Amino acid sequence: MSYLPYALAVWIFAVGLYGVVRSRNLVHLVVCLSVAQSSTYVLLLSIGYVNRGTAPIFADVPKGTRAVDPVVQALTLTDVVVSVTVAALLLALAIQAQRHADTTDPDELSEMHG
Amino acid sequence: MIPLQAAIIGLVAAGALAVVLTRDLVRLTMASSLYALLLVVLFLVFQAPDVALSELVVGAVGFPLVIVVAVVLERGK
Amino acid sequence: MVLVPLVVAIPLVAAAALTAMGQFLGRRVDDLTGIAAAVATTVVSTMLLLRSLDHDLVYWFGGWRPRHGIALGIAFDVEPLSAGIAALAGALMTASFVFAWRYFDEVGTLFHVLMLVFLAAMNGFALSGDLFNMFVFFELMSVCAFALVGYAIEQRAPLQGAINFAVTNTVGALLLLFGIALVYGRTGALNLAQIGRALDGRPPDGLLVVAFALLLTGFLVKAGAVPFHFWLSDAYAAAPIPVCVVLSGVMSDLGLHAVARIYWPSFSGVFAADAGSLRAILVGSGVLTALVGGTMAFFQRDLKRLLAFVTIGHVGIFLAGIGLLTARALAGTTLYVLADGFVKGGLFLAVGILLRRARDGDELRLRGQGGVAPMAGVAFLLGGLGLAGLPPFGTFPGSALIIRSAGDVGYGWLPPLLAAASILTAGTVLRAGARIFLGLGDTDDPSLSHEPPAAEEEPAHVPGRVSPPLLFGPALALMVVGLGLAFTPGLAGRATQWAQRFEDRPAHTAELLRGVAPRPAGTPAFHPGAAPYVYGAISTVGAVGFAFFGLYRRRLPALLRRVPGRLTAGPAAQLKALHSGVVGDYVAWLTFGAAALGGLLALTVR
Amino acid sequence: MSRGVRSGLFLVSAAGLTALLLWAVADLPDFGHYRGPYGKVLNSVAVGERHTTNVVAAVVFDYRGVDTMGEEFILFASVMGVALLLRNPHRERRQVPVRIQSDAVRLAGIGFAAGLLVLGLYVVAHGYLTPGGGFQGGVVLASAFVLVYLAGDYHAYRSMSPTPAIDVLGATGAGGYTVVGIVSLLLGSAFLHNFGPLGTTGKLASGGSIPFLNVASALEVSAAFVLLFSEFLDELVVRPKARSE
Repeated sequence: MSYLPYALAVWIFAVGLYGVVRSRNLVHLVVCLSVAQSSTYVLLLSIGYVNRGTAPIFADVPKGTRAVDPVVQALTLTDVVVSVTVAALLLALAIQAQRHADTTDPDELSEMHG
Repeated sequence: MIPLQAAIIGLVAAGALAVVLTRDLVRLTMASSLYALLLVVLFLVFQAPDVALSELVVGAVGFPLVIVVAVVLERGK
Repeated sequence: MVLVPLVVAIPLVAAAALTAMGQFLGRRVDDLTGIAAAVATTVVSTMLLLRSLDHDLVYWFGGWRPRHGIALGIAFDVEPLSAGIAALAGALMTASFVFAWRYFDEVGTLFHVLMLVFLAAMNGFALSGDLFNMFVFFELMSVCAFALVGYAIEQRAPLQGAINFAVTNTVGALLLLFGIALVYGRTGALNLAQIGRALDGRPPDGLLVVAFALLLTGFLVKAGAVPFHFWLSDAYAAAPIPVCVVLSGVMSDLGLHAVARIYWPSFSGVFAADAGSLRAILVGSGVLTALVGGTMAFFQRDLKRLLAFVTIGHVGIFLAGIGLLTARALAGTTLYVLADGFVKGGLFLAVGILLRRARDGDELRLRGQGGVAPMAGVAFLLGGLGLAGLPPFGTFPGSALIIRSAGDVGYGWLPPLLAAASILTAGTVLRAGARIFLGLGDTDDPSLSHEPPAAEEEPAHVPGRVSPPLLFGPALALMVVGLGLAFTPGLAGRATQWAQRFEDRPAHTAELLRGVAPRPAGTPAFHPGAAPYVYGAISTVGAVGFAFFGLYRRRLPALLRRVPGRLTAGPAAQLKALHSGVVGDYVAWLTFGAAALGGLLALTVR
Repeated sequence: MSRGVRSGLFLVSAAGLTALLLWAVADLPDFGHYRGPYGKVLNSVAVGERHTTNVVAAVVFDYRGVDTMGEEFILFASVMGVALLLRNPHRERRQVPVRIQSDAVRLAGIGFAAGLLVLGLYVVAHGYLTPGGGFQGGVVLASAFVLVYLAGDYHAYRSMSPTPAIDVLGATGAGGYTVVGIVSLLLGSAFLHNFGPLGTTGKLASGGSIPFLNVASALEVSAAFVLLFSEFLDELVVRPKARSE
């Protein structure tokens, strides 16, 4: 049972990547990519979790209370921002693909090859 | 591991699959915002309120953003 | 010491100031700010290089020095090899800004702002001593580069290039972060030296093997090693020339440098017993990358795509060099990277000159048209010879160190293969130069890949011609620096000394976590001996020969032409077909590469 | 590659990669039994050293403040990148119809926007005491602007968020973060070294220079999201659909 959260991270990663590879629409691809990225949030936060620990916020708790790891949370915060920015850039590209290449299917965007 | 954690883990796992398998853009936006909400709950259960709040605001903002783009693209067809 | 944060802070503040005030100031302020900030950053990086000759400059941001060996904050770890690469980034950025004078008026300050942030990201990535901080700068590089590649958004090629670049590199970053999380879960540390100390004393297990494979995958995606390289040729072929200079000249190499940056302080202890198999894997994929890149370059007629594959070919050479896992080879690779970065930058600028003067970037259509810009022809010739490693210029000291190091570890078969790879890349560049500037060769060659669309590189509204010094100066300056770098006295020996310091894990850990200065080391003298000269001569002569083969292949006697032609046609067509331009394929290959790398490591590491 | 071949290659590789990942995570400490030193040390020292009750905020803005500077610029660069990619060189504009909403909708929208504004400011201000901070609050602030668009009309939204002014705000935020770091340098300490009085733990005016960084990132984040929205809404409202090539 103690393995379950880690397995969840691997599952999300695999599922998201499957979506990216099979996608026929850039918007769908971007959403799948952010799903895959959410696997790292889950992994980081499960690593830092401590049984019966509180959040690392010591506003109203007695000193010395057991708390979960604050570092993984800081890392995850950065990761969330990264995910949003990449999604925004890719959506901008998707809009331009529709406008200038008349398609949002990534399989049809191959101008250069070989 | 407590039952609450196991339950939300199961829901997130199912949510991820549902998002990836959804092809219709309008449903995709719904599925992905539902998935974001599930993640928010998971993060709260994992004692990460800062991250949960982040995911919440991003989900609330990302949702309309995706809709806007999806509408633009659909209209272009 | 106070200089260390400036390599990141100067370009960032300049970018922010340009965004805030650029719209209220006169024209040309963006160009001038860009050049000034890039020059200042280059000067600072060079000063850091000179100040770190004897010991690392360890800079703890926020003043958070480690307590009881536990790093609380983030450190930049400046040593000469990394500072040298940072200086290369600054110098290439300066050349790009000069070349791009009035080039991007259409987009206001956006181009300059993104380039400056990109420069800060490369510097931070090169110098950071913290695993997650490297990830942050990795992503910062990515975000800037995605947008810059897509600059000419109204054409299909930049769309494809930017999308493929963004998706594959994001998946790579994802694997990288997965690996970082695994390492953090094991060690509870993000500082590279502290990770190394925490891993000491226990044999590697599944977690470490997979984590290391994931970190490698992430960095090799950025570098463009086979089979993670597919995005690179699409992106570099579509990016504007000033962006290509930086991407090809330094960003790819930063990915490889990062492999050395994490291996030596963090993993060289725990994998010490497995160094042999790790070496075989890294050198093997390096050789594969070098040959694939060189072969694909040969089949291109679009000059930018040709140079993109040249970049991949040289990434392979560097991966093999770093993969030898010796101080000598690391020193050699870094020197090679520096000289090669200048030379490739100069070559891209030469193509840019052609795009501006002849308004075309296609080798066959440009046949004999080089008269509009003879100086670009000079750059092509020098660049081709530089890539070939003509002794004693440019890349020669670096390749000499790699060749000798290969012999030291019993990889005597490596130098001929690396020479073959540089014959392919340098010969192809010389072929293109001879066809364009001397009008040699056939007017058509059906085996080359499809015809690129007519160039729209130059914004139509740029009034008149740019003054020649601005146009030719950057290309020639880069060539001269790249080729002349080799004449720094005692460079090979000094670099070997720095690399030894880089690889001395116990001393490095003590220096980082406890502030113990390393013992001063003598500079080993390096005498290349005869072998490197022989290889240098072979690859130069071979490159010239290969260039003529490329030009006049179809006039060879039928016997010489038909049989090899038939034998190679099938595999060549298949190799070309793999570069399909479809992002789904690329991600599938990326997955394959990650699994293969992890599987190979799992099978060979005990 | 055909899609079939691609799927085959991917499925085989992904099966291998998944197996490797499952093998790797099995060697992690059992869930809930993490003992890593970094977070533990910070949990025990951060409140005393930084007078902030939210240790995550102390990590984000102080111990690992450089990461956050990078993060601010990731956001900054992506906004610039989106502006570059969605730029409109041919100045295609079409008349934007003035959308007439009922007064009740408008009133409700403006009421909500005001509420969001207050909420956003609160989340920003208390970030180093309770969950929240510059990023989360910044996004909430930006969404208050978007609500004006949803409830009112495009012109009102654009007049409230003129791009040049928002550009200046965003650049001030991102640049300001770096400038705080440089101020530390000028004071003779390390880049981003916390300066200023630490104040009383649990009070708003605590944490030394953390509040400055917090406000700087709130500025940058809210400006970034307003700009992102403007860029994408421009696509929706102002631009015609496909250009005739």
